[in-house]
Amino acid sequence: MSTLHIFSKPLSHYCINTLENLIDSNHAVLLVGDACYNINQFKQFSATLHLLEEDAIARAISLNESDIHISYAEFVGLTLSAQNTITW
Amino acid sequence: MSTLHIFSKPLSHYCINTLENLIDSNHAVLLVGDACYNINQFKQFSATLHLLEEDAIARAISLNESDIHISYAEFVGLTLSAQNTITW
Amino acid sequence: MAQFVLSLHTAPTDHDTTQRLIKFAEACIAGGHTISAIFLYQAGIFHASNHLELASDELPVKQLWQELSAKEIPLLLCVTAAEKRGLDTQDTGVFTVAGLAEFAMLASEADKWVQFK
Amino acid sequence: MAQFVLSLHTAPTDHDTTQRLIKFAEACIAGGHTISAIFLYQAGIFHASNHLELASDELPVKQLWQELSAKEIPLLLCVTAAEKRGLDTQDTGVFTVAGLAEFAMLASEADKWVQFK
Amino acid sequence: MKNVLVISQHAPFDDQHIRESLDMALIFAAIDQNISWLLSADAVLALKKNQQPELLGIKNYFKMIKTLELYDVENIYVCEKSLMDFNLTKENLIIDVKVANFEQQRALIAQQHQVVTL
Amino acid sequence: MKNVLVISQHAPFDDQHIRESLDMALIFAAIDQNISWLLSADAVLALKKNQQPELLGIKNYFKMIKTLELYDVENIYVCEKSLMDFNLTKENLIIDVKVANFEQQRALIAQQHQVVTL
Repeated sequence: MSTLHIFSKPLSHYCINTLENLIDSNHAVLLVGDACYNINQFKQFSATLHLLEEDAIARAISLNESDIHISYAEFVGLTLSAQNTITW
Repeated sequence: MSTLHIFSKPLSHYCINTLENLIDSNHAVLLVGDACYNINQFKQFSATLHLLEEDAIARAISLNESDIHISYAEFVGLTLSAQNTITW
Repeated sequence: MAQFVLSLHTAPTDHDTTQRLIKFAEACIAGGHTISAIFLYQAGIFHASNHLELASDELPVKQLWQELSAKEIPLLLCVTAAEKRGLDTQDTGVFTVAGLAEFAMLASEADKWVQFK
Repeated sequence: MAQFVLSLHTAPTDHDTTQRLIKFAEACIAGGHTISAIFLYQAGIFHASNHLELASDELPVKQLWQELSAKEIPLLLCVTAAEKRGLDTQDTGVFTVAGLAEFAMLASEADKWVQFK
Repeated sequence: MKNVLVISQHAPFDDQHIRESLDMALIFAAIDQNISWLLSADAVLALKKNQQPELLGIKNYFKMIKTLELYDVENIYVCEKSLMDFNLTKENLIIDVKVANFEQQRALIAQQHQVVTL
Repeated sequence: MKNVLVISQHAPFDDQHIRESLDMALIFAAIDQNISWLLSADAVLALKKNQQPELLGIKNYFKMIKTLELYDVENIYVCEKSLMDFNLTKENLIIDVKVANFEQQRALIAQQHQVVTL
């Protein structure tokens, strides 16, 4: 059980220099909303990123095989399998 | 006549990598509100920074000789002597 | 089956966050889970305004809340956050005025608290 | 002597920005300048709410606006910004409901436009 | 006639920042001022092609951006560095824009009577 | 009893972020939960000594922060790096806090049932 980190804005929105050190490599990272635009910005946090598929498609984001595209049912599942959830 | 740039938050609040290149060294920079806490963060923009004195004092910021402490009357004067004003 | 509380921190002008919270809530219910409260906090309290006027091609914010309310999900808003922001707390539509303590109780009894912003 | 327009973009919960705009406006007047409008835009429109309830040791936001209004500074708010945020535009106290065009005219006639946020 | 510049830096669906920037640009054009719009940082994403917010139930305001030309708002500038940051080129955008490096952006600002960030 | 963590990252007078964080911490203490508060980035400035917002007409909410101990909110953590960024030390702060490096902050997060950012 680890933490699920949720981001909804591009990375520039966040206090990156304090944030990057709070995310463990075994934590799950989920990008929703405008955070989906540039997935690469968040690669430093975790090799595997979860993307809310619906939000990514609406933004014309090409889905990459190395990322995990999830539905709302899976979003609910991610929060349940995590110890806790942080929406940054 | 140049631009007056006004900041009211600590630097982490801003899109620094696009912003720093928009401020010319001959532009005036004014720190108000929470931007007064760490004057050094803004030194990269201009060697001389203007501080709204009232805001700095309320935040227990020690006034430095290299910075210019201004009153509200002088704040009005700065906007008048500038070609234009940008509140970031 | 799990018990959720959800909190919404963005104003009704943030249509993107609004639709996401609502779809998440629907997915919780569809998955057989319980939502003990959706709580409006910070700028989120403006969702309880009865003066939202949106064009017909905008996200139908008011209607979406009515649909969630019909599913018997408790919709609460923080009275302190509302008063200092100038919301009329006498007229909050499908939302119920609550204290922060009431929400904190629900949050501490819930399995999961998910914030939307 | 110069002609100013000021715009306020933060909600009344941002007491720090509020007091700064008001002191700047007072300094303009004291310096013999004219303010053709203080315009509420974005979250600033909530300053025109008649339901702000603040404790007596908080910044007296409502009173400060009344004082500025008494100095005959036109206090305007953007109707479009207000409607989509859920402000009751029938009851805006010392503020006058205006269109964005009206403000843009004043801004283009003014010598200086200073934003507060 | 005044030179007025709107600067946007927020992401496309971050509250109403881009939509209110667009409103401001259109209004100044309507009253015959010399309006320019500079999109920088995350705001450049608002010009990305093929987006369909209606799939989320959200109004497709990108269609309104396309009408800027009809209203004679021709001075639309995009920060070159920000485009690169998001791997975008002029060809990926829904409207014809002027791609501006920092020097050009500074020159643009220097020409303005009023500058507003939204 | 649940472990609940409030994380604050905003500057002291940026809207009501810190005040609402404080309210949240106090409420969870009042209903006997195991509450912790982590101040990081610009939020550490809210603990700086000798500030007098009443000079600006603004309520001095820092006095309320000092009452946290009375209400048994003892787990107040401050990000070590953020303190250094603002040239502050424990001695410059209005209350007794636990200065936490990143590893300690990660351990703190790992212990929580609920985490809220305000």
